[in-house]
Amino acid sequence: MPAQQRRSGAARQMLLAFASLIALVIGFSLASPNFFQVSNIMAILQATSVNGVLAVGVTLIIITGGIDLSIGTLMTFCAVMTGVVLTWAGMPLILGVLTAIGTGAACGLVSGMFVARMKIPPFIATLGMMLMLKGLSLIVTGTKPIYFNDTPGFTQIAQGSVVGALIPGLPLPNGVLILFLVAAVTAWILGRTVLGRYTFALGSNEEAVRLSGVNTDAWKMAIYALAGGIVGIGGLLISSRLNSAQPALGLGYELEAIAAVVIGGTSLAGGRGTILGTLIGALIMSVLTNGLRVLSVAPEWQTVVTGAIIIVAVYADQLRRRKASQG
Amino acid sequence: MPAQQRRSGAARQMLLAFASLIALVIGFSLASPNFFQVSNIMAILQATSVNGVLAVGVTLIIITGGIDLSIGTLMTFCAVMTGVVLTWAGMPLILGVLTAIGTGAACGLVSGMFVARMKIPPFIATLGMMLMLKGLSLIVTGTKPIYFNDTPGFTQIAQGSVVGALIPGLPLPNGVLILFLVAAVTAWILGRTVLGRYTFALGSNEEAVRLSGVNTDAWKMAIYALAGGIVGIGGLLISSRLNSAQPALGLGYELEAIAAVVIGGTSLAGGRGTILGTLIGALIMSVLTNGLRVLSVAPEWQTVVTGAIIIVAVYADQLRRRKASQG
Amino acid sequence: MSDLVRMQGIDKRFPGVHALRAVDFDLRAGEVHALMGENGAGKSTLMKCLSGVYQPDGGRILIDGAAVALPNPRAAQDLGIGIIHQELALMRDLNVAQNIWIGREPRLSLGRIDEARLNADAAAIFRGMNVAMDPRAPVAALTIARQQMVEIAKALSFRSRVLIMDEPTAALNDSEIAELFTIIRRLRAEGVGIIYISHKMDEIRRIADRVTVMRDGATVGTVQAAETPIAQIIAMMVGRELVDEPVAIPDLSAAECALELRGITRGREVRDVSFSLKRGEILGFAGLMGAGRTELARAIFGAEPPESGEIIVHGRPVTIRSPADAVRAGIGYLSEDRKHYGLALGMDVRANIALASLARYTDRLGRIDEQELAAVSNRYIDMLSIRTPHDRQEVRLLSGGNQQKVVIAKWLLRDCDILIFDEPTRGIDVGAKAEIHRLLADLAGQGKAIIVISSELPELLRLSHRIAVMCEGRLTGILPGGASQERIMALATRREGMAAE
Amino acid sequence: QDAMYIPLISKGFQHQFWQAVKAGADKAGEELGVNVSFEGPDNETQVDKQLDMLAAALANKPAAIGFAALDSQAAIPQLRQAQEAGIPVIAFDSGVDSDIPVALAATDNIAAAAMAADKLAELIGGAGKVAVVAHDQTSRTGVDRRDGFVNRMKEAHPDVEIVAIEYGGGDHLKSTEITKALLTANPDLKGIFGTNEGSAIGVVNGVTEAGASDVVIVGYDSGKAQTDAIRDGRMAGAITQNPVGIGYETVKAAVAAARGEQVQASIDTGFYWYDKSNIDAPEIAAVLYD
Ligand SMILES: Nc1ncnc2c1ncn2[C@@H]1O[C@H](COP(=O)(O)OP(=O)(O)OP(=O)(O)O)[C@@H](O)[C@H]1O
Ligand SMILES: Nc1ncnc2c1ncn2[C@@H]1O[C@H](COP(=O)(O)OP(=O)(O)OP(=O)(O)O)[C@@H](O)[C@H]1O
Ligand SMILES: [Mg+2]
Ligand SMILES: [Mg+2]
Repeated sequence: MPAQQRRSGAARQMLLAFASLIALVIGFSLASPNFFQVSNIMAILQATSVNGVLAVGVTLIIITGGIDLSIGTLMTFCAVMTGVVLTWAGMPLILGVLTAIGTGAACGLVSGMFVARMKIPPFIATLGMMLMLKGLSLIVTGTKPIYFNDTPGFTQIAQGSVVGALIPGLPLPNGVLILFLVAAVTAWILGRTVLGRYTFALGSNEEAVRLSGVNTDAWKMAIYALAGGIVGIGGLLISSRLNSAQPALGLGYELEAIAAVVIGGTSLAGGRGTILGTLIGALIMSVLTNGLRVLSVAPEWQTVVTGAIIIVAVYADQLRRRKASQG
Repeated sequence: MPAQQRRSGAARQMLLAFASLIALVIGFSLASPNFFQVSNIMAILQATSVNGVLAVGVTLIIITGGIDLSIGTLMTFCAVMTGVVLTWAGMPLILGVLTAIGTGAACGLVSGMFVARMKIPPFIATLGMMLMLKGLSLIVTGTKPIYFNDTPGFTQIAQGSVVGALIPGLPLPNGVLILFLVAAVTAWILGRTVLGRYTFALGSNEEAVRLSGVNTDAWKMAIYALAGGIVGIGGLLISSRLNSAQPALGLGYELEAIAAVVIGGTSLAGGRGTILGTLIGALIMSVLTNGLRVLSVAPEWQTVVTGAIIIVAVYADQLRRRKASQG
Repeated sequence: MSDLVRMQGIDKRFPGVHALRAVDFDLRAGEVHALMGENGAGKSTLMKCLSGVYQPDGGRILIDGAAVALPNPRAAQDLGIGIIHQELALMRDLNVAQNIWIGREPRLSLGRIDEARLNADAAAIFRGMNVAMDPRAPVAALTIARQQMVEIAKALSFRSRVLIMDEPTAALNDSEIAELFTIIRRLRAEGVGIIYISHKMDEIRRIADRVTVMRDGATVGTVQAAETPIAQIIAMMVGRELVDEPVAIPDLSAAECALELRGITRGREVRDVSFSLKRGEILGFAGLMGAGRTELARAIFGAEPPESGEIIVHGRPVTIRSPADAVRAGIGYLSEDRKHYGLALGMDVRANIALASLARYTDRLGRIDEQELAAVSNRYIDMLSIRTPHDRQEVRLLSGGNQQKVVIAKWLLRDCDILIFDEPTRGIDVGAKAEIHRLLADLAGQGKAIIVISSELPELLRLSHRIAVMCEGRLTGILPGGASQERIMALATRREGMAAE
Repeated sequence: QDAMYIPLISKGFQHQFWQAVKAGADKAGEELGVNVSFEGPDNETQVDKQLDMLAAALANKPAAIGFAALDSQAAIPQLRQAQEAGIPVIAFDSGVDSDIPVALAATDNIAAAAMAADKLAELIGGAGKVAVVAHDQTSRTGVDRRDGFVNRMKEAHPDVEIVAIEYGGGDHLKSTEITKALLTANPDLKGIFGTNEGSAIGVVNGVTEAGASDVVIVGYDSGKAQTDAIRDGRMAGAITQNPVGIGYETVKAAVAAARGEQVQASIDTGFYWYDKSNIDAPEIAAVLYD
């Protein structure tokens, strides 16, 4: 049965995509007995949550053939605005959540407008946004962190564990749950909805889409706004983890998120990519960082080894795919 | 006469490309009497030298459709190796210069091999290189800076002024002279030689070049090596300015250099770009930073304004080009 | 005459496709050997094996009687095998001369390129081809037809002993084809062996010595061109006889006006064009290369909105600033450049067919009804006999002609009232072409208004109810269907200065 | 029996200052026969990276932990986790808003910067324009040193005007460019304070490149470039902390706490002003590092 064969082939394919990740996990488990333990696995997942959410957001933009350098500082700006609403204005928690997502979506829309309407290359448009948002976060907060001590339950957003309450012994932090939720919804949007279809189509051949009578500008702006909203969730997660909005944070997070996306097999040229791949990419990065730390590798060697393993992991993936496309 | 017309049209075009830069200079000159003075202009040029050289190097790679995230840390690694050769081994100056360029070229070649032979996406290959080189600089130096106190004349490389000795009143630092030299030679390579031709061709349609029987892999590696060598010159300049090789420096310089390239009108999609544009882009960035500081704008507002002006400058350029292509 | 090339038992598989099954083919020096077959028969694949792009899974290739290995394009070039690929393989950011000599630049010292000689050599080739072309023009600014000219010039520059031409004339019009044939005859006289692929049947008679027909990845047979009736070749290709139906011009005097243009102007390419089109009418557009037909179509469609003039759809003036406006007004446009303007090559057949009509298959949550889409796209795959393993195959893996059919399917599915087809049958085989002609006639029968731009006069004559002719951006006249070729050519060459006379 | 394992989670590791802390920690580790590891994020904004490091350190079940908090609150949940697991925490360099750490080994950055203000005011004759090239706008040390300097100036030296505060991220080259721009904007600048090693060296470079040799420079921390600049007079003097002492005392306290001994809650490792006159004095030479 060709359909079934295709399906099982896809499953094998998917499993193989995990190969680098699994190899890393096995390697570290053998090297240190402290690595493969529930608490450490939870720590790794928790460490993935913020970067993972950012990476999921930027995956959308990269699939359109764009790039977003502003996600790191946008995350911070969303956290800051949440702090303003919750701590300074004393609003209820739910409004804080909406502020984070709304701020992200609004800023994403602005980036999208720069790119789609004003035809500014995404690299420049989002570089400008990155700088503006970085400055704005410092201006709004007066360069001091905003703490969420007056909002009970705020730290529960990322640090609590709904799963742990239901299944004792599996203290999965809510932050990770939210990451999986965001990833699942985004994957659904990409795979099943018009928005997702246009995301791929824009990255594949924008001019052909425009000449099909699609209002490409509007769709592109929608995609940037959606990505911004997801980054807003990232801002919520990080401020919940730190119980504060740190205005100087954020620079450099964009590179890490983009790296996770590319390690996950999404092409910077646009047109192809998966959320699952991005998740795996983000996990590879966290496992690597955590594992090397657990092994107490000297920090300067950690960077060297991380660099080398990233290259090897992507190379292995490359070989696997080349074989798959031939066989 | 059509030929003449074309020439004068090109000249006008070129002048217009400077428009954003000139507008900035005029604006700052009006805003502060301290801005447009020989010493400050020299300071701006000097501030452009390192970033300018890096940007020229990475322009080559971006024209091939690639990207290089390792230039910042590679610059540092070249500086470190120069320190090893000059200060630790006590070799003569000229060997230090060769070491800087040679180290850069060798590392560039390795990146090129990752990209061309192993088909690792440039983003990942150079991200890996960036991390590895960052760690290596720390390891080689034992995280301590290497000083060039024992190499007389080393600081003259960037800080001396051959021009100033010949023409009093024009204290153009050697670093700037070197930047112009590097830019001129690179522009010549791009415009007149086979290597330059293949740089554009690879970025335009690599598969077509390959189908034409060109050994694309070898040429790509050569281009990455050349870019690496240029980055090595950047390493020489920065260590001469600081009279030391600072092993922890370098991260973040790549983004600034890439930004200069893109502001200068080179497309990240590859196939088109000019060295002159890159120089203008780098100058726009330095003028902006210097001008805002001279105006004593608050640092957090400096970032905001920088972001906004970058977007506006590129947008203005965009409009100009669109008009030019229509008229 | 000895065999220059002999390919024996060539086999090639792609995932899900057995593209070549033990194909035999031979070429002699000093002959033009036509390779024919339906879309997806395996012609291009066979030629890619011969030019070192693909490695065959089985069989062998002999040059001058000796078995050779062709691991890469360079090896083939070194053996004197040159190829013009079906899909243009140009570097769009480089200029014409740079494209032609890529990899073989004349060098001075220090790795410098002798730019003057490069340009002079390129200019010489174009002179030999009798084509006016500025060697310094950037390729991205050229129309498809002129890009094709560059490809031909590039192939000629190799001075190969074996020259493969994979649909070189798909984008050319009659006078350019005539020029190309002059070149081919000259090369043949010089002893070059030429493999010629085309879907234009009339060309076979004019140029080919022998014809080899392929079907479903296998050779059907090789015949002498001069002795074999075209009908027989077609029968070999499609496995049945085709009958040409002459155009029946319907009486449209009562039909309402679907589209009217008044004084549409855009730059120098489209100047003051006015005409009207009725429901149920097929209006053909003839003209020489660069006459401005494509520009006119793009202006109507809003791809590059007109600077002045009025567009009236179904009696109501509409403003069209973008393709989205045009599609909303019920206008569809099939571009002549499928690769750049028609297809999302990395996406699958189904997604491409649905690209213009997604809204119709989407619920309020934005979910796409994949099941419905699968059914619809399979219907079009059957209707246009698109050769693809399944509707989830990436379009870039289809043969050129099948890609073209996917674009057609996209616009058929969109169901516009007014359809503009720019070179709709480019690269499409005879059988499918007849199918598409019937389809266009049917669409007109259902009351749609259709504009067909084609560089093939016979096609226009077979299809059009009226024929509009353009020259240098102006509409020089509209002739009734079935007008003589002479009258069309007269209008197509009536320049502005002459018009004043 | 396995040697005790004590990880130190610092604010950084690439800078000279942190390397000196590490040297002190390693020295104590050797003397006391314990395994010490030392780690910190790339820059002082990466609060969450530090938390991840803390998590990884806890996974290794250490005997005690040394922690230099980037944010006074963010790490409290993790520290509580350590407390529950019976792992004592020693804070160093900066404390946290919690009583979990059993000790804090640190320098009073505010007082140290105030001393720099006094010295600079004295050196320029009690009046004139000065500027600050700080290394960070938000990190604890950056803020404390800036504020310590600025507030002291305002209180004790009303005739000294602080015309600008710029931030160079501790990057030598950026601080150089900033200094040159400062000198352009304020040709009558009399003195500049650089708040860490990179900033101070940048100021020296900038002043040298601009040829403004009469500008008085006061620095912070040590390192060869700074001691050289002080020796040849390009820099008037600098504040140094005792980073080696911080590292040493942290590990010492950690070992004691892990053994269940009582430890002193506040360990002030002190700071010193040094200039040409006392740079070779034994008590100063002991706290300087190259
Ligand atoms: N790289 C590839 N991967 C998968 N299938 C391929 C690939 N290249 C070609 N095919 C398939 O091989 C078959 C033969 O294609 P080919 O391009 O040789 O046809 P063709 O005879 O040249 O057709 P046309 O007249 O339309 O150009 C087609 O079914 C096509 O889909
Ligand atoms: N001989 C030529 N010289 C220069 N430019 C040309 C030439 N032929 C075509 N062009 C370009 O083509 C454009 C108009 O061609 P257009 O594609 O609209 O014509 P067409 O009638 O559709 O011809 P084609 O058969 O090539 O598609 C003009 O913008 C012009 O720049
Ligand atoms: Mg073909
Ligand atoms: Mg046309």
